[in-house]
Amino acid sequence: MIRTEEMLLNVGPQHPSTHGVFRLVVKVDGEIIKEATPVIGYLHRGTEKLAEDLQYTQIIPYTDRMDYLSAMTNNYVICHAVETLMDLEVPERAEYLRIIAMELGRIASHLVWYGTYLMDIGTTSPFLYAFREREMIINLLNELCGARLTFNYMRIGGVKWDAPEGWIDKVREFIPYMREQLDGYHEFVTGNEIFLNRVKGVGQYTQEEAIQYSLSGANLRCTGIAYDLRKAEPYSIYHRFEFDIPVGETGDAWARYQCRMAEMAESLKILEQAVEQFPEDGKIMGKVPRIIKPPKGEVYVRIESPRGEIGCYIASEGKKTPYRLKFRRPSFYNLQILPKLLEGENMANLIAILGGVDIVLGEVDG
Amino acid sequence: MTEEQDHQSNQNQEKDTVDPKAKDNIEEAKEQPADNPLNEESPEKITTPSDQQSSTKKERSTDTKSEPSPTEQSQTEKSKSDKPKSEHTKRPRKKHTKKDQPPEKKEPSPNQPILDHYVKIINKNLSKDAIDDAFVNRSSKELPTIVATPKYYFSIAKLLRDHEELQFHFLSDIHGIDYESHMEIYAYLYSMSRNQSVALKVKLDRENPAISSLAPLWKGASWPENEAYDLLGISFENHPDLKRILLGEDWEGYPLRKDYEPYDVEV
Amino acid sequence: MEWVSGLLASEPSSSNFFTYIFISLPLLSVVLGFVTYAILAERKVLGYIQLRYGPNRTGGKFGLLQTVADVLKLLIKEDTRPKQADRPLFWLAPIIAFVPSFMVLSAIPFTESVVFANFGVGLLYFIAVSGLTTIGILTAGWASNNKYALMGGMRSAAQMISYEIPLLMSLVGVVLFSGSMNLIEIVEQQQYVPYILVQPIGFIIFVIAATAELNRIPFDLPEAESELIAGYHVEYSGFRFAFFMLAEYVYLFAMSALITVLFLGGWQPIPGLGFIPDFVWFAIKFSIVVYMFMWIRATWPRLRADQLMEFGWKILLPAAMANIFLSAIVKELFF
Amino acid sequence: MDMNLEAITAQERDEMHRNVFFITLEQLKSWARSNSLWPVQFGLACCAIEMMGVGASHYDLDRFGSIFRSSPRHSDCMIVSGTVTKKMAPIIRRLYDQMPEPKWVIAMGSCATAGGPYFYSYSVVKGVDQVVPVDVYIPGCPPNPAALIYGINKLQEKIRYEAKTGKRVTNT
Repeated sequence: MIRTEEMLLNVGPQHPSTHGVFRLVVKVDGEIIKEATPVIGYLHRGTEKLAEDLQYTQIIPYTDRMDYLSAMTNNYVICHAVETLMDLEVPERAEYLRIIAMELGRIASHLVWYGTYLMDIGTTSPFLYAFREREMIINLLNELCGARLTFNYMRIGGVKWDAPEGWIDKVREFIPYMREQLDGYHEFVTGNEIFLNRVKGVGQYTQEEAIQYSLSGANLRCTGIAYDLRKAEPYSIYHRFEFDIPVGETGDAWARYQCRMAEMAESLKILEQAVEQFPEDGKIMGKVPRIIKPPKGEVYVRIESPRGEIGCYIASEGKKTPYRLKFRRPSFYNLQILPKLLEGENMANLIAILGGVDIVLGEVDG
Repeated sequence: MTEEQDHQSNQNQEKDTVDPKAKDNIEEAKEQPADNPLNEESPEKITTPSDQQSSTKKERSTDTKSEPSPTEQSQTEKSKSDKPKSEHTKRPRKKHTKKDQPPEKKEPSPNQPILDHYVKIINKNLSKDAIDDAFVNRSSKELPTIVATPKYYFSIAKLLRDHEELQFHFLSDIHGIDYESHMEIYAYLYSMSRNQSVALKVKLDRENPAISSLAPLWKGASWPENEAYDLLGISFENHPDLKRILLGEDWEGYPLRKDYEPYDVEV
Repeated sequence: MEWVSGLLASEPSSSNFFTYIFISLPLLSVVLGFVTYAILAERKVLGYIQLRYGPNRTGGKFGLLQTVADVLKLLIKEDTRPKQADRPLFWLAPIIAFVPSFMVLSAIPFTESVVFANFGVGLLYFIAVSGLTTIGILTAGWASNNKYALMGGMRSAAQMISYEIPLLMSLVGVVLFSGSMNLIEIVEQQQYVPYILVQPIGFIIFVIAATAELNRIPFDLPEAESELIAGYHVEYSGFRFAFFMLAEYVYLFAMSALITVLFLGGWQPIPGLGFIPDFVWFAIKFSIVVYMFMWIRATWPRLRADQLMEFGWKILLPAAMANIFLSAIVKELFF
Repeated sequence: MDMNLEAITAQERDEMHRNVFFITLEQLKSWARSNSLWPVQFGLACCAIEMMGVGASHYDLDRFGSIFRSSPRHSDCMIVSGTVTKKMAPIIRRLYDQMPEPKWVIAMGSCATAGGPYFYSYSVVKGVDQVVPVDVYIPGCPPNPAALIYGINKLQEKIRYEAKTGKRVTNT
């Protein structure tokens, strides 16, 4: 009779596969996980408290640093919340610029996910390929707003900068190139037998569980629920674009992989249409008062970020600063299902599952 | 102060008056079955991009932002940024909507009947005094908002989730707010099958904030409630694992409370 | 090689002790030179596959002194030892892992004349001695008193045991055909046809099992950077870590040399190109094998532990056994 | 050979006290150390993404001989890339302690340098230099990958300079 002993294993906060400062306390029996307890808060920076002392425009840069992989979406959610509260109208050109920027950001974010996920699974090259394309997107966005990662591009009622000359053409050229590279990714990874073995049937959950745990984004869609806020509650001008919501069937890591890869293709579709419809000229800032003072009231808006449903709640007292600002951070909600998924899995699957959730710690900890 | 700001502050005052009135107009609203999105607003309709003008949206586009005359100010309260715009320029759209529906004065929110329906169901299934207040939050995309009494908060949430006419299966957000006079829990529920949202609020005593947890209903509520416990000090009863999730157990004070003083202000 | 045998038979004395050292120095320097440049080459090859340059600052355009700097740095780095570690074992583990890697080199014939020990059972010796390294790795994992290291060590032990068997069995075919376990004789048998053509299945099984033995992607579970941080050597710093690193690359050298000898015909030239010296032939074939290992590393994901076991026992082992029967039948019928 | 020993300054004397041979050895050591500066793969926040970008093909940190190692035991320098919170600070200290000597720290980005935009936050440490000694500060929020490469080059320069002259590079 072999006597086995359970041991506690600390995965993180410094661990190559936790994508930041996430810690998992895992009780393992050999390599089998008996129990996993996530510990977060290592990057809790108190954005919400800070925002209570800041004017609305000043909060926008802080949102960049929350989900730093898709900063454009975060910019948008707070602008959208204030615009909803103040009942502002955004000029058409600004909306198109926002959409193009957000969709570029979505692709960039998924590219980082793709790269790091494959790195977790054990192959390093896709990471570098993905970052090559990401670098191009970053260059595009850099040209648009002068920053590589924390854009601070959107303003309440519009955007800060107009597209520089020839920028739209550059985006137009980028779309077919990216399509080609996406095919390359599929060729390189998707058919690989080892990869399929690593992700198929790993971290599986049902539709009911996904809803029960408030999952959103690809984590929800991988179970077959076609729920995308761009379609369900069209915000901005998303209703003008033809695109599909990629859904998985099995609800495992493989379905999540497929969903995200397909989402990149869909984003390219949106980009293509947005670039075609892009208005020749027009204003990029709506009629916005010099000092932004939303009326008293509260507002909750939600939009679709690459990681899921990002929401923004503002309680305003009619002052220059919000009374209470709260973000619904999709990674924070998505991560909750982790202990359930990890139970009974082995160590290697831990990485495959954790990576598949696609978390950004800045967002989890707020 | 610019003119626009004055304009907004007017709106503020107006808002407070509109909601009770809207409540009084229940009967009136019910007489317009075409306006009732319960019957008309199927998810398919919303999701098809060509059909941007579903009934509620049409109503909302009867705005007067571009022609602000004092008499029509009350209607400028409607949310605008989410409103679908037609592919053409602004002008034809305005004509179109004007033709369709002449602007009414102090027209109740299109979501008012929905809210009344919810209130009716809750009152029928629970007690008459389960709901503290119910109004349509017009600044937040016409969101029906229910303020529950602490006693019935959990059962209302359960009803909202389980009732076949409600089916709010998806918990989008739950968080706490510290109004210096009281605390508040704000939960945002969404029904995927009906494409409807509702906000559920509950007011708590600030000195000893405690409320039953929603985690037994939605497992996804577990961490956000922990967060509220951590940052605001609201304790949740029946929570499976209540802990200071972000700051750690040895942290003193609740940072998101308005009277929080960090012990190392000057570092 | 007569005089080597004579030397071995002679009485031990200080003079022949130095002779041993002198004749082994060239080999040692060749191996160390290889290891130095294999690491660099790996970084360069990975770089080119991944659309980047790799080291190009230290030591000229090609970063020729990069590994020298790395090793020198590791040698002068502080040697940390965890407080709770098992002290003697912690010290011993790198040595146990390192020494066998050099011992196996003695059995490999590089050309017809450059061979250090012409065993009758060279093949068996190679496999047997290389198995010892696992003990070093397991010891390292245990002695570090680190959970990740322990897991890495356990994985390594399980993996080595599982893949040693198909590794050996895939060689039985070669032995059947050549009728010898002497590596020189095996090469000489391949004068006209290298065994890769005669034993294709055996070759594939051997390469897979060898990759597993070398702990390289897709079988790098004992290290598994993204899972176990650095696996069994997670607690080792400085030159002890360098030892593990060196052992790994010396094994790469040895295993590639063995594959060259067993399946690619060693120093035997392609018919008609016999004017090229035999060591060049060996080097060319050897480099191709090493490159193949690097190529695999750049492109494949890692297997999971249970899949690894399944693959070893359920696929590789039956395939290797089938290969033996097939080889026996072919040998009986056609040769 | 006639040497005017009285005329030399204290600084020169100090220089002479250090043996010529050892200076060369020190320089050799510093050459090795500076050319193989392995940072520990450890990302905190937004800057970590730019740090990943440095490792990727466009910027390719491998050119300078720096490869990311996951274990602090194998690494020589720590790039603190992002906001250091009060909960995280003890862990950074522990990581630093786990690294074998000689070791260096690069504070990447304004958060790690001084708290950055989160200076007024209740849970953020105002600069990682309150926890571990920092050698190179890189400004930016987040710094461009090229800036990080510049910072690493500066650190290499510093290592060589210290070995050559025997002086410590400090900001005091």
